[in-house]
Amino acid sequence: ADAPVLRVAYAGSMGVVMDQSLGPDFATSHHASYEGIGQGSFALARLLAAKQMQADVFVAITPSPMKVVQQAGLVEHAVPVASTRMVVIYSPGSRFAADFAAAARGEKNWYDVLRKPGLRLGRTDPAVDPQGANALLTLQLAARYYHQPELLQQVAGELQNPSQIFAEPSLMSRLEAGQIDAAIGYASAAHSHHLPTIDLPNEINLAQPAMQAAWYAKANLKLPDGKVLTAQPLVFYAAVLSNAKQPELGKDFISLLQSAEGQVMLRERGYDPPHGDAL
Amino acid sequence: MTTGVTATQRPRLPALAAALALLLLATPFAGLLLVTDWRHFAFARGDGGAVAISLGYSLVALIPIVALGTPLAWWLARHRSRRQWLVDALLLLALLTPPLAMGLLLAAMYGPYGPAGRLLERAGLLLTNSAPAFVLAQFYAALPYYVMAARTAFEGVPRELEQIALTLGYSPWRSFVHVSLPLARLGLAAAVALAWVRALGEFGAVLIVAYYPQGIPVKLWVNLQNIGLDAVYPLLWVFFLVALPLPLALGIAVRRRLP
Amino acid sequence: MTTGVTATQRPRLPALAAALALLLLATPFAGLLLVTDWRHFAFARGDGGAVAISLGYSLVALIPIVALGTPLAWWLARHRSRRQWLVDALLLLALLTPPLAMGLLLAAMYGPYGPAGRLLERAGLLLTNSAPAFVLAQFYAALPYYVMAARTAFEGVPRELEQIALTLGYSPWRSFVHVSLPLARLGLAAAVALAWVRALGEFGAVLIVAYYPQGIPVKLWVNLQNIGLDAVYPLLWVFFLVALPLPLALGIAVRRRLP
Amino acid sequence: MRIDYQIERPVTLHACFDVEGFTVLLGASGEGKSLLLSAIAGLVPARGEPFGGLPPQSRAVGYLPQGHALFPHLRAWENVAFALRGSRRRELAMQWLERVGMSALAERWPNALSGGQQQRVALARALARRPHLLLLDEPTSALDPITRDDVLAELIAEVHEATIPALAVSHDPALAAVADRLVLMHDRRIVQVGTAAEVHAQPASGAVARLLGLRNVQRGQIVGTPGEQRLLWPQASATLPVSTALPHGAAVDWHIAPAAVTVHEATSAPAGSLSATLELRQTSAQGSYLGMRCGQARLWVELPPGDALPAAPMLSLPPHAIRCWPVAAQENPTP
Amino acid sequence: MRIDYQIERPVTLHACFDVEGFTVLLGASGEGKSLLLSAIAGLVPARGEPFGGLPPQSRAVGYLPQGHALFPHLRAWENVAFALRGSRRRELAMQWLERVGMSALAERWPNALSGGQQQRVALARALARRPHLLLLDEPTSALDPITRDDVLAELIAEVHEATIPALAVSHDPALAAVADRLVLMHDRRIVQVGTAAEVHAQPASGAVARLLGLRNVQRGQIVGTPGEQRLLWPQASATLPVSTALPHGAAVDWHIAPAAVTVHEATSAPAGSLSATLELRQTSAQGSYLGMRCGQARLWVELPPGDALPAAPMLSLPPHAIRCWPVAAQENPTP
Ligand SMILES: Nc1ncnc2c1ncn2[C@@H]1O[C@H](COP(=O)(O)OP(=O)(O)OP(=O)(O)O)[C@@H](O)[C@H]1O
Ligand SMILES: Nc1ncnc2c1ncn2[C@@H]1O[C@H](COP(=O)(O)OP(=O)(O)OP(=O)(O)O)[C@@H](O)[C@H]1O
Ligand SMILES: [Mg+2]
Ligand SMILES: [Mg+2]
Repeated sequence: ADAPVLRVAYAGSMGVVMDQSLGPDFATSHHASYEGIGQGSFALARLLAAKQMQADVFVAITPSPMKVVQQAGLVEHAVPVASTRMVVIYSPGSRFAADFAAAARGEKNWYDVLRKPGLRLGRTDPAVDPQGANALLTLQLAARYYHQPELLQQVAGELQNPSQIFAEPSLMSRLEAGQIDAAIGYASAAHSHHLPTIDLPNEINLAQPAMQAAWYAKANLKLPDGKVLTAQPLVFYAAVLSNAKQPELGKDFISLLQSAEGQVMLRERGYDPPHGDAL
Repeated sequence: MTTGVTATQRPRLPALAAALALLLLATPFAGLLLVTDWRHFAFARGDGGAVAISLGYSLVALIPIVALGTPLAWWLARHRSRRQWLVDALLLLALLTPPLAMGLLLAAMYGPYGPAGRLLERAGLLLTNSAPAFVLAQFYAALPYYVMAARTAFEGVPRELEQIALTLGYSPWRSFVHVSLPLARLGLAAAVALAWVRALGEFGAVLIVAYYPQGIPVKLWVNLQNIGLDAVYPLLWVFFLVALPLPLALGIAVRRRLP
Repeated sequence: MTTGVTATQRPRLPALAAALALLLLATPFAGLLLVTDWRHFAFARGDGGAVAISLGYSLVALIPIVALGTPLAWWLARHRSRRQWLVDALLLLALLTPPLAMGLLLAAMYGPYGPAGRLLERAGLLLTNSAPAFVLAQFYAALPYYVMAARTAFEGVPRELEQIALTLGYSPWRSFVHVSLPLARLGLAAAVALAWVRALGEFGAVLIVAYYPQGIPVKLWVNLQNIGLDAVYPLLWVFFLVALPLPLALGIAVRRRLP
Repeated sequence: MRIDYQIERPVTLHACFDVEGFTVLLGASGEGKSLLLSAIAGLVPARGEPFGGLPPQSRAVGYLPQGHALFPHLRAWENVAFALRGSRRRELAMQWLERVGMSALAERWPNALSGGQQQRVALARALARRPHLLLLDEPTSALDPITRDDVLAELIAEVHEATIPALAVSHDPALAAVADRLVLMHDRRIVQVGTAAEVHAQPASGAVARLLGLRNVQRGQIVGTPGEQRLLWPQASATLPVSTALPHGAAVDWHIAPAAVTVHEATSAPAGSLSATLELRQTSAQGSYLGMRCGQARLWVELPPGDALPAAPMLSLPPHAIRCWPVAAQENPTP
Repeated sequence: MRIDYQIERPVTLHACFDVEGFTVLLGASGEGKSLLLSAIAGLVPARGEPFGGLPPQSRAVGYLPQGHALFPHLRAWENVAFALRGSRRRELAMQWLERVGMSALAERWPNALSGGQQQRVALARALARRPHLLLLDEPTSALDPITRDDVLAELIAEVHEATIPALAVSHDPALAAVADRLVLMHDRRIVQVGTAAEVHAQPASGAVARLLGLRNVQRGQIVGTPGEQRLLWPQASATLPVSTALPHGAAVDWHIAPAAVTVHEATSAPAGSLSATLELRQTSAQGSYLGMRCGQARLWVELPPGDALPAAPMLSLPPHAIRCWPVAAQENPTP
């Protein structure tokens, strides 16, 4: 208990890699104890900004949550540490599993499967969860990419279609339990939950900052409440918080994330290498 | 009736403890007073809808809770059988299950591919992200509390009075309505108040089972992520404002009518 | 004592309703039986620690809950004052606040930047992600339930018997211990059971105030996020297994000793 | 109406007798009287007639339980009106309260009534139902003599006018005195039934005599054969001349009326008189009794009006005034 | 011990009298007797001596409330031992239970006891504390005559041996008869105090006479001046010769003992006799009373032993046997 405690607030989907690989590894090498707090990136950002929560390191997906913390003056500098991409995740127990498997092998169009009548698609709330916003943007880009102008509307319905939107834990557990057939989400999350996926082309998977201007910037949607969704590369950024209790350990932890050793662990857990610049 | 005399001799320590308990209870709400930004008090889009949904569906949920919970509480209070501990355990299980886990279990049973959900869906009742799903989660969140409290209330009714009502020609049912219910009314009012606040305040199970329609607890969570704490506190105030009158009035009404 | 005779005449509808209530209560747990993967029943890393933390700290939390809640419940049951509705309202507020919001308020007051938190921190008591913070969240989650239930229990104790104890030379305190407490024991046992399950099962407030030390509800959440449902169900079973005995034994013991 | 009930729990009890008009059941404390009433009302499992097997709500009884058991959430008149229906409920209830002298307090809650007032409301409630059988558990135990007599007059008028048989449990001699019929219970059995006059004229046993409130019921033993019998009175270490048909050695309960004992000055006392000392004096509306100590025993004596107690009193008990009942071997006082 | 209590709520009541030995308080139902006892025990706000201003737990009283109020969670002996401390608790409690004849049921829960058994346990509990003042609210109301006499004997022995003054509220003539002192309450005041013999010899008013259980207390009015006074008895539409010192027109309560009324055959009745019809007959341990109807009124008559009632009875009321009390204008029966 005398060991210094490093607290890492991280985007909830990173639980496995943080709590089972990086955290324990860091704890042993630095004779510190590690405490990871995994919740939605925006929830964490708001709580940190309001000083309702205290942590040393914040790891978030997409730049927006990090900007919330930056505006609160808690972060000066955030570095990219990993990235992921949008994929179609499906439930192996779904009655459409065979169709999805075929699509994964390239024998069918994934968007045709998603359009099958009776298929239950899940996604998270685009208003509060970047993953949900990105699901819509992916569909929008796909519509353009595959020349299927009605695709977004056909697959997702309304932008905040009540029958598709679930809270993040609900979405993943329903997929696992076979309560919904498919979702559009992060490859890393699917990897943690051992769910089969269908890879999407780079043009629509939001993984490549290089394609930001050329492709991703073409996607934008306006939610009924006026909020505008724009595509942001799916990069995980990490930063030491200015009110950290253990700033040194925090820096070391970010170094670990960036190190070759850390990158190996991230890759093993289904993450892609970081892209793009620091914030 | 306070016996004036004893009041002066009341031991200090318990009074202090009670005062401390009150103080501690009040602290978070004093905090809320402080942290609310009264000058920029404003509501987020959809807050009004959340209030309506929470109040409306909680009232709806109270109906099956009271209708099914009361007979069960009565039965538990009046019958002692060998296997009663099983029912006790079931009640406690339901009380114990963390809301999140309850939500997962409800999704597993009543979800579209769940054993109960499939049947109900064929009957046209979709128990995911729908009004019935919302009520279902509230029902499960509040029922065990209601049953526990109502059972204690019924256990306090002297059996002799119920029997006297029978000897006066009342059927067990009328005796229940005219004797047991009024005599248990203090505890039953508390039970209804408890069910009401549980149903209204339920977050975990509702989050899993019915992200939509969005009641106040889920809306608080959405506001937090979407806008930040400034959008949480105003909604919380409104929540208190609209949720309190019913149980408060219930308690006052029932206590006033005490002979 | 059932009067044999009436049993046969019991009206159908209420019995059906009670049975339906039981059935509905049992459904999610039947579901749990079905969805648990018994062949690959395994625990996640840290599950054992979560069990120990939940049980240990819940027991600790029970101490202030009972110590402060009992006098308050007693006072509420025995004194009627004009301003009592304020206390009622405060209790209801505490019951009503969604756990998540309660967590936010607690963080606002007792967090490192909160008014109470700053003072306490200077006194060396850190109320964020610490054992005291965990107990604090449980205390707030369970206290109002305990007070509500204990108050109803005390309201059921005939004042006359307390007064008789006084005339027999008992001080109000001893009369409380030897008459009021034993006579209210059914309701108090229910109140303690309620407090126990509330404290153990609390998720929302704990999630904000004390993600660490990690008790079972938060661990369920972490398991769900990190591993998935397969890691949730085994922990839930263990949770039930370790959490049930106390309230169950309490209820049975208290009922058995009924004359 | 014939009552025939057999109870197994919590105590075994069998009672079979007729209820006619106002019938009073006498029995010692703990004998099972209340148990019997609640069994007839259907509140305790039992076999018997009338109402055998019916649930309580189908038994047309008016039951006044020993503890009154008023409904605390209903006002006095609402308690009385509980079993009444229709628009005249209140009016009828007020009439009943009037008859028991409680109409002025009709709006009170039960907890604002005195013990006797509660008892009267409970009685009115039992009567208001116009039952086929009234079961009254000590209906006047909390009432002073005046109120009791008023209430009793109304009760008996109702019983006779409406010809509702009433079974009342009581220890009150005033109630027993107005009964059409007395039923005596001892050792969990009915031991005697009859009008008050019959039972007082011929109590069936010493236990009955005691239950009737007779003073001077004592234990003794018959010595000698008829003709030259004497009664051994161990408590007073004395023997008295008697004449009975009982055999030698029979254990008996015996009784002599206080007025039948004659008091003599020591000098002029007849042979066989017992010496006694004055222990206490009791004065009541019925006259004055002297409690005289004879050895270990107390004998009550009623002096003729105007007579004074001599300085050294000797008591003589005329043999013809002594009544003896054999005591059955298994007969024990109930706990 | 002097009792002087002033109560304001729920009813106004002032009582001032001495308690000596076994004192019995008589009063009509609802008079305020229970209220007075609980005020002395400190359970109702009141001013007065002794114990004035002390909290209930500091008042060394042994209080038996009207409803027994046993602790349902304690066995019979535990109830008795409630106020006892030390290792001999159980032993002492058992001794007390023995004295009230309840030792065999010491292990029972209160709800498994009959009414009278509960009453005896509650009495033992009040006594066991060895208080400085016993407050007994109808201590024998649920007891049959035998049990009552046994319990009373123990109670009085204890009161006298330990010299604990006891104040008992009762309607029971048997209790009043053994009292060292009677206190009579009427219209929320103490109206007479004295030994049983004194009070019976000279009841202070018609209300007292009624409380004592005297039969034939009637309302009337004095007509004419002393010397040639007559008593107007409106209920019987009759006037009777009397001799009192009361002025013409005075409203009175009057009384005649049932044994003092003489019965005549119509043919041989003295002038001024009242014609009457037999309404009912009461038989009790104290003898047989005839309830005779005279107009609207009922007059109780006790025939000399052996006499039979004539076919057309005429009643004569000897003037010297009639006792009259003036009725105060404001005097009303309490509700
Ligand atoms: N639950 C029980 N277990 C054992 N014995 C019981 C129980 N309940 C009652 N009894 C016994 O049954 C007997 C009859 O009780 P009951 O109340 O009928 O007496 P009672 O004749 O009405 O006496 P009282 O005149 O004192 O009211 C009593 O001796 C009592 O102790
Ligand atoms: N809360 C109250 N409000 C108004 N009047 C009350 C209240 N409580 C008691 N009383 C009245 O006070 C009077 C005295 O009551 P108390 O119980 O002392 O009578 P009591 O003399 O013991 O009569 P009983 O012989 O019938 O037991 C009664 O007339 C009763 O109606
Ligand atoms: Mg009885
Ligand atoms: Mg009284």
